[in-house]
Amino acid sequence: MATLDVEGKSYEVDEEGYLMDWQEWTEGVAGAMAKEDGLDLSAEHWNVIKFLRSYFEKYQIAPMIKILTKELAKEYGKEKGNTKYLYELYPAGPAKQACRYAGLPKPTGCV
Amino acid sequence: MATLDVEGKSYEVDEEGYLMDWQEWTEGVAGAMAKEDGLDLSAEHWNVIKFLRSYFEKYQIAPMIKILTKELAKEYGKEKGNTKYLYELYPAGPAKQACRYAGLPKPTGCV
Amino acid sequence: MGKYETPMLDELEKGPWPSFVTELKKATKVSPMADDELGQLEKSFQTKRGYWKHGGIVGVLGYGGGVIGRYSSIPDEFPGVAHFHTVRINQTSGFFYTAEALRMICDIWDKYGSGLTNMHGSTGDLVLLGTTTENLEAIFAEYSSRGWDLGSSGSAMRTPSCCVGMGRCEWACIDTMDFTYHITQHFQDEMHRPAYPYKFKIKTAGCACDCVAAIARADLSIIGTWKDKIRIDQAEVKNYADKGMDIQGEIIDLCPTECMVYDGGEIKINDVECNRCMHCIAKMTKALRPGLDKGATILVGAKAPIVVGSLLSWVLIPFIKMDPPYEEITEKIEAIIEWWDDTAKPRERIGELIEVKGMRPLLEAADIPPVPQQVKEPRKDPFFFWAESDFDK
Amino acid sequence: MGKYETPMLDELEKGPWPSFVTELKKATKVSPMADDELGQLEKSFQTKRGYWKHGGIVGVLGYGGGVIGRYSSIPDEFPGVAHFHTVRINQTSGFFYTAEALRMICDIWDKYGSGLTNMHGSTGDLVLLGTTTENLEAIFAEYSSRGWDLGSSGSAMRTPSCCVGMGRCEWACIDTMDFTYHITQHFQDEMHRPAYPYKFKIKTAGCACDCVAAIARADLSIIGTWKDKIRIDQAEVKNYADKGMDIQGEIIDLCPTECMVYDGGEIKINDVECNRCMHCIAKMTKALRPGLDKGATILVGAKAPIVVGSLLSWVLIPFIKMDPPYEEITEKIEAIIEWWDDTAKPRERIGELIEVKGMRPLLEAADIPPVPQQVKEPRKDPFFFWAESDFDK
Amino acid sequence: MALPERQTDIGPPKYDAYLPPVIKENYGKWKYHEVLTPGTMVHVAEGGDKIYTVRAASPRILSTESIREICDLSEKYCDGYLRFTTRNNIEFLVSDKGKIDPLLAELKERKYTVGGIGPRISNVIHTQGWVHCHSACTDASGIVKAMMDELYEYFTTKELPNKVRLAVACCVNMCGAVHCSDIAVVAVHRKAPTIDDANVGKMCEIPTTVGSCPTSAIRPNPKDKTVVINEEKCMYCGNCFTVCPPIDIHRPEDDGVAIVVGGKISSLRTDPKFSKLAIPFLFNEPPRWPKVVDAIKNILETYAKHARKHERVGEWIERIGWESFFKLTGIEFTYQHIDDFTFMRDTLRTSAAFKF
Amino acid sequence: MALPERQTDIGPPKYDAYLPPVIKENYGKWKYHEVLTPGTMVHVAEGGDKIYTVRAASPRILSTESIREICDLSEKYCDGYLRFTTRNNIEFLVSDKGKIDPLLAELKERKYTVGGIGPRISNVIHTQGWVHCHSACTDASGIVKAMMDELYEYFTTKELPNKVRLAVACCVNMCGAVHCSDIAVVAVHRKAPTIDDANVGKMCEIPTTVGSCPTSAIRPNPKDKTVVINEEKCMYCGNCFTVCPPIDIHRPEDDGVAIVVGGKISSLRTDPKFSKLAIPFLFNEPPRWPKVVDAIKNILETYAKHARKHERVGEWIERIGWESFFKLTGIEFTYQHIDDFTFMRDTLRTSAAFKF
Ligand code: SRM
Ligand code: SRM
Ligand code: SRM
Ligand code: SRM
Ligand code: SF4
Ligand code: SF4
Ligand code: SF4
Ligand code: SF4
Ligand code: SF4
Ligand code: SF4
Ligand code: SF4
Ligand code: SF4
Repeated sequence: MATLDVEGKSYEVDEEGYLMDWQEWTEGVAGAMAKEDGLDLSAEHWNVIKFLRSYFEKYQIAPMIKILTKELAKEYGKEKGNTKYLYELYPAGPAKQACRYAGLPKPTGCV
Repeated sequence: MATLDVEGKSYEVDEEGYLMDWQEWTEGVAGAMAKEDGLDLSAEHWNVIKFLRSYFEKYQIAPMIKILTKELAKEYGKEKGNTKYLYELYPAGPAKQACRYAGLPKPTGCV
Repeated sequence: MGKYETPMLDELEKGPWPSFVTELKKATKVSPMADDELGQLEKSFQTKRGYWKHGGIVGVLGYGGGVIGRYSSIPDEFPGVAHFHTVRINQTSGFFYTAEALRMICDIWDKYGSGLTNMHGSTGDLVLLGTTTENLEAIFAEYSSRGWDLGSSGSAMRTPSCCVGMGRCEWACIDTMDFTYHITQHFQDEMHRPAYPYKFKIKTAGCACDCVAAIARADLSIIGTWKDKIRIDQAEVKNYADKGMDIQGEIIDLCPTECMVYDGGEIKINDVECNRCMHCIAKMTKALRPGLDKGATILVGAKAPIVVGSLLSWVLIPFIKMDPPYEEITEKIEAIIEWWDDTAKPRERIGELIEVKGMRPLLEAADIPPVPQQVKEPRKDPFFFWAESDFDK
Repeated sequence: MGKYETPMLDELEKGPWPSFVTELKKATKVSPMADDELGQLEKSFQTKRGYWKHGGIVGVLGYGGGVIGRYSSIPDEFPGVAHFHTVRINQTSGFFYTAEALRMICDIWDKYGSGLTNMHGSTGDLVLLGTTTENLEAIFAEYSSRGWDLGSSGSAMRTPSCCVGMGRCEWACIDTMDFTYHITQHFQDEMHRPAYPYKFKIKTAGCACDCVAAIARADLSIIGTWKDKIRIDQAEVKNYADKGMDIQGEIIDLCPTECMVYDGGEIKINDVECNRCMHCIAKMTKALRPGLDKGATILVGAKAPIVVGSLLSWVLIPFIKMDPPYEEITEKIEAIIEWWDDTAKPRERIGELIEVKGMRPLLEAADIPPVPQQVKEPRKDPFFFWAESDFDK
Repeated sequence: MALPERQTDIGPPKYDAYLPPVIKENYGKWKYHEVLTPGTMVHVAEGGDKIYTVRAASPRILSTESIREICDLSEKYCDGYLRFTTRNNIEFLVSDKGKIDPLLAELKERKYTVGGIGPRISNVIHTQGWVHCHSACTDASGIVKAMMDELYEYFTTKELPNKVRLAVACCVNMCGAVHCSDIAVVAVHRKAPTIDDANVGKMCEIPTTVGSCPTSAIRPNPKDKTVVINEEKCMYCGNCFTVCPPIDIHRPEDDGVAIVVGGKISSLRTDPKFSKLAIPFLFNEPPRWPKVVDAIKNILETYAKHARKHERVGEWIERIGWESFFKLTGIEFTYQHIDDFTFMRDTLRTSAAFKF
Repeated sequence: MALPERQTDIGPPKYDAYLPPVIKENYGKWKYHEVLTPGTMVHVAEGGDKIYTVRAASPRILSTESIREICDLSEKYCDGYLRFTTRNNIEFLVSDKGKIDPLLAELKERKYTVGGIGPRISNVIHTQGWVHCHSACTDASGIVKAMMDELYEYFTTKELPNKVRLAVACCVNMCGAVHCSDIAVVAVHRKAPTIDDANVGKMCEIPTTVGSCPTSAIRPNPKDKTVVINEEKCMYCGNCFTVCPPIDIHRPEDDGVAIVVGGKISSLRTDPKFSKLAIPFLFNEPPRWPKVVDAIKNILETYAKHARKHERVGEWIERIGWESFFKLTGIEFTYQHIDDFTFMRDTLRTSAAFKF
């Protein structure tokens, strides 16, 4: 099993780098994952991660992309409420990057 | 609106003598209703009334007859677990007499 | 003029079709209740709504059903229908009567009731329309002492009913009237002392014409049929042709299984392919007759639309013999009802229960094997259950 | 012999039908991945189970789909398929290729992948079967720079697909290939960046033969048809007869609407009654042709059985013109998808959503009037909704 | 006055006491029948015995006076034997051929309506209506009378392609065979019920009320000891009203009837069929419901004109397609026609083949 | 090595670049076609131009080596033009009539299987199976190969009453057209899944998992942060397994395939139809699934023997009735055949007319 080491602690991740236990997540985990991808997490990145995290904690499911974009539009302005913006922030896509950084379970099925 | 007077208190009843509010029921109500019908309430009568009452309070519905008879069989012996026994106790029938004495809402529909 | 002015109802005395208003008016000669019924009905016509309260719980001692309590919601205006209960008298099998019996029924009814009846109710009962609570015991004593019993109501076995069958029909494959008499007697307790989860109806038709609407209106529908060959009288076939019947167009082409041929002279039927739909027999009654190895198909589940939409009955037993003393069929019916009675929630008809549980538990409970005749077509989705017992095979 | 012994698979190289095992073996010459694929598959055959993990999330930058991540669950045993992702290349409309294009596709694939393909996937994509995560960006750059893009996966617009249509079929009532190209281009963003509640598929067939299974396999099914009369070439009718065709039995009798007559010489069609099923045209292609006022029927909702059983698409718009630049149809499709996108729960296909909500909200959202063509038959139960707006009428 | 002694659980009298001798003798031995006129037929036994039937319409609501009159007639012409049919007609069972014409003559004189046999309209199955049921949202007897006055000749004389079975139900409980009738009327509401909150908690079984709703539109409100109806989800079936008196569904200004068509009970040629919605709503217009009567007549006559011999209404419609039915009858197709209930999946069209 | 510059959202190349000139010129102007042999046909344009098609089977899994060979052939005989069909066959598009025979000869030499046009079996729609899918409960390519070896002549030569469309799906997700195929195989499980409780709470969306179950057999167990399956209600669809990796549905010793029949997609003559269950279960028997192959052959040949010309499998069965289908094929009818799911109401028989 692969691991991700963050601040001395080691986290189990799967072959694609998703946390094996979403409950173990810390902000440091997100940072470490981003670093591996060579991405600097800006405040805008964190907005997405935090929304994903809080939505998941509340509903135990990842939000549909349209819920995420609606939320972004509402909170940060209309120009940020679209997938284009999301892919600018997370070029590998919200599922592959944002959800992973947020420690959410790996999306299944529907490929 | 018709009324039933029991121990100085007056209870609203419908044209068939059912309590208009099942919550107002007291044992006295049952006694008074039985008296009107010329029926002496024995311990066996009370067994039925009390089961109806407790079932209703628990589930807010009257039990199906088969549940009532099963209960009687369980508690008081197999020979009492049938409709014959019920009609012996309550010649006008469980719906018309026992449920009424127990203060349950008048059974609706299905006639 | 009666007690009330009834201009709208009077309008319905006009026209050629027999008028129920005239009947109501006739009854006013018997009972003032009929006056108030007329008056209240006129008011309904004027205001476009009924004035009856929810059904009441009235009845006779020792019975839990058979009487429908009915109270006017405006008794001050129409005191004569303050109480207006109906009494369900169990009709005879096939609705056969003698003048003498009917007169007796009328006499008693005039004495205690409104003088109005329904000949008959939809379930089959002879319905006496409108009396008061205090008359019920007397009515029951009068009728029962003369050999007539109450029908049914409530969560009970309902009054069984049937087509005229062998009484006056050449197609009857089973003795609908006798069986209905038998099953009515068999279920007396279940009819009169409601103890089921909900109502249960049995209707019996002698053949697939289903002249008693069993398949649409009974929880248990019994429909007569045969297993062997349609009997053909070729001489009569010729007669029909001679009289100008277009046998090819009217019979052969309409046979749903295409199992008939007509060569201009004789009709031939490939009986293995025949689904016994009755079309050819019904339209050539002199030439074609049901076979001789007779019995019935048993179907279950029909009901009206509440709660999840109407149901027609579903085939349960494709063929069963129906000869007196009706042992096997009675046992099967008991097993079917027992399963329902043990399993259903309150107010759940057997058709609804089957929709929830599937056919299998009922088939197993009543010891009926699964056969293709039970379905129009097999399931479509690839989702199906397995029981441990299936693996042993 | 390859890297692994594969006695069971070898068995499947025997027999006349082309063998996929032979293909797997051929690919071992290109890539060692194919060896391990063979080895793992042999193990599956031996143990009767697969050895793949749940789908992964891999892809190319800027896209959310187009690649299916796949990992062996026993990578130690078969390291060559530890990663074995598939790449979906958007096929051409109608699956037309030149040798040159295909060779280019093969060359790149040999460089980065297993040398195995599916020509094609069920949705329509040209599927490249088996590569590793690190090769994905390169693969994408190679193909896209040569004018080929990825197809789709995930909760997105899926790669649209169509029958050969006007490319090589005399019955095409619409230009399936051109429209599919148009709609694929139109939905590029929605294809590549999944943002829908679930997948959405569009398939387009030129006529009711539905050679692309649109009605069974697409959320939005477009099927070409015509509004006017079937064109008849009576001389060719005669030719068919002369060649011995049983026109009455094979054509007239099988016409579902009984709208054809054949008098031994000419065929006459009562086109108002014709339901345009295509049978007569398909079986007498020289004599009968679709009419000239052409367009399409739009249906929605087909899907596979999960969760509540399979669905076939339901008629939404009986007839719509389908001429370039396809404005009206594109607007309608957008409105339909918008309603679904706004209303559906996660993992809810449009057919499932309609089952929950009824047709009305979709019809209203897409401004489509209710018409009898949308139903096989009207509702059976007497339970139906009224909107305030209905009362104004 | 002393009452006679009651008996219980004796069931109905055995039928054989009421059978005319010729029926008793030939019970189960009938060979064929012939329809002689629209109101008379003869059944012939294997051995040649015959029983003649004369059928007369009944309004089903019969006064004892009328029953006595029928008894008199049956004594005069049928040795006192008679029966009723499953559609509530009166059948005089005549053993003596010579008595048929005199019976018919007297029936005519007394204004009885003779007919209903063979390929035509027979009596209308119907229910209580405002005459006796609290649930009624129309009057069944009233509509029946109005429509049969208009369709009279289809009972007494005119022939149709096959039997046409009519029914009227005064609410969706459908105490008739409306759900499988050739043409039928069913009364419907169009607004959600109102709730007398104060009484629900006192008089109703709340779980039963919640469970009664086909669309799960009702949820309990335990705080106020009542229930709440989500009006969006309610389709006005009235089942909650049936089980809980403080819930009222009657709204005379919004109530009316729907017309359904194409049902069938017999298995001849085609399977029994449910009726399907033709007209979702027409207002109650007592005493003669002219729009309802017109609508039924229109459907009936369109059928009579276009159907083939032996085709029932539903068979005709299935042959031509519902698209054509709406076109030929001129009935408007509305959102209400599209099923969104239990049969939705199977009634939406899944085919590219249909008529424009 | 530097990569070329990537482009995004360009979509596929436009089709017209890949059309043979004769098609480009006659695009949308085809007049009729003729099937020349089971593997060749000609399409004739209004103006008389012709395009010949030679169809060859493909195992769908193609190596690049084979694709190159096909390319070579197409260059040699078709100016480099070719296409694939929606059922994954290869179509050589021959503009020059004279090249057909040489092409056929070379195809024969190279052991290509030519056929599939007209009233016969064409290629089998199928899915990934053990080759690539985690969900597979059988191997699709394996079954296809085994059955087509046996049914080979129905592709290359023999005629059937009409087209017979076969399909194989390796799980109930049914990534093929199994649900509307004349005869098809779908892999099914027969035991409820097992749950790795420790991981459910860590790796799954619990509400999604609960919601994934068609029969509501799954409920959350919040205490242990996992879910519980009511085995009584589970019908082994595997949807929970799809959405939640710690749930496992694979049980090689209990898994196998079902055979469904009578589906149809075209609207010709009769509406498109779903496939219905013929055989609920046969064990996986790789590499040749002999029982599955036999069962399919039996159904196919029973159809070939009894159906009328132009009748599809489903049309034939509907004409004779399912009772007869089971009788003629000798297939056992079991509890599993009786629908207890969404179509139950409409598929149970509501008629007294059926065959014994
Ligand atoms: C009298 C009769 C109609 C008639 O005019 O003939 C009738 C009258 C009533 N029916 Fe009925 N039903 C009558 C035959 C039927 C039939 C037809 C049949 O039995 O063949 C049906 C349809 C078949 C079926 O059983 O589904 C029928 C389906 C209902 C229903 C719906 C039951 C269901 O499961 O959907 C109800 C509602 C209920 O039970 O609460 C109902 C309830 C009622 C009530 C009791 C209304 C109520 O909710 O309290 C009606 C009392 C009317 C009154 O005050 O007189 N009635 N009812 C019929 C009985 C007469 C008789 O005994 O012969
Ligand atoms: C590759 C392909 C099968 C093939 O061998 O051709 C395929 C393969 C998978 N399908 Fe599919 N589906 C493929 C066409 C289909 C089709 C047919 C179609 O599109 O015409 C269907 C039925 C139609 C439909 O959409 O309903 C189909 C219905 C499903 C479903 C069920 C969806 C549903 O709503 O019921 C799933 C389950 C899911 O989405 O979680 C599914 C899921 C899958 C997954 C992703 C399995 C999973 O749960 O992760 C499979 C990946 C296999 C792999 O590892 O390669 N696949 N899938 C097809 C796509 C190739 C392509 O892009 O051309
Ligand atoms: C008297 C009665 C039975 C009874 O026990 O009371 C009866 C009697 C006969 N029916 Fe019936 N049917 C009777 C109700 C029914 C019903 C039930 C109903 O209407 O609710 C049906 C089912 C209706 C349906 O399918 O919707 C019914 C469907 C038939 C059929 C089938 C017609 C068809 O083609 O679908 C036949 C055969 C025929 O008419 O050719 C038939 C034939 C007959 C025959 C000819 C049987 C015979 O040989 O004696 C009888 C005289 C026919 C006639 O009236 O034209 N009877 N018949 C019922 C008379 C009702 C009435 O007053 O009109
Ligand atoms: C090439 C292809 C379209 C494509 O874009 O690739 C195609 C081409 C033709 N189809 Fe098709 N059909 C093709 C898949 C289909 C499908 C889809 C499928 O099988 O998944 C169907 C629907 C099948 C179904 O109903 O289940 C299909 C149902 C038909 C029919 C309707 C047959 C019927 O009577 O139901 C016809 C008409 C006929 O055969 O008389 C037809 C007729 C034709 C014609 C004759 C049309 C024409 O005039 O060119 C073409 C040659 C027929 C042949 O192969 O016998 N084509 N055809 C597909 C070849 C698949 C293959 O490799 O075999
Ligand atoms: S159901 Fe059959 S047996 Fe009974 S009366 Fe009708 S036709 Fe005769
Ligand atoms: S009973 Fe029906 S199926 Fe049988 S031969 Fe007569 S018409 Fe045909
Ligand atoms: S669907 Fe129609 S237009 Fe398209 S290829 Fe098939 S037959 Fe031709
Ligand atoms: S297209 Fe179909 S319905 Fe129309 S004439 Fe031809 S066969 Fe008949
Ligand atoms: S249909 Fe409704 S209103 Fe009419 S009698 Fe039956 S329950 Fe009463
Ligand atoms: S009327 Fe019917 S649908 Fe409306 S709330 Fe009451 S039970 Fe529900
Ligand atoms: S049918 Fe099932 S196992 Fe086969 S490819 Fe599709 S999802 Fe995978
Ligand atoms: S396998 Fe299917 S039915 Fe069984 S628990 Fe999982 S989702 Fe539910």
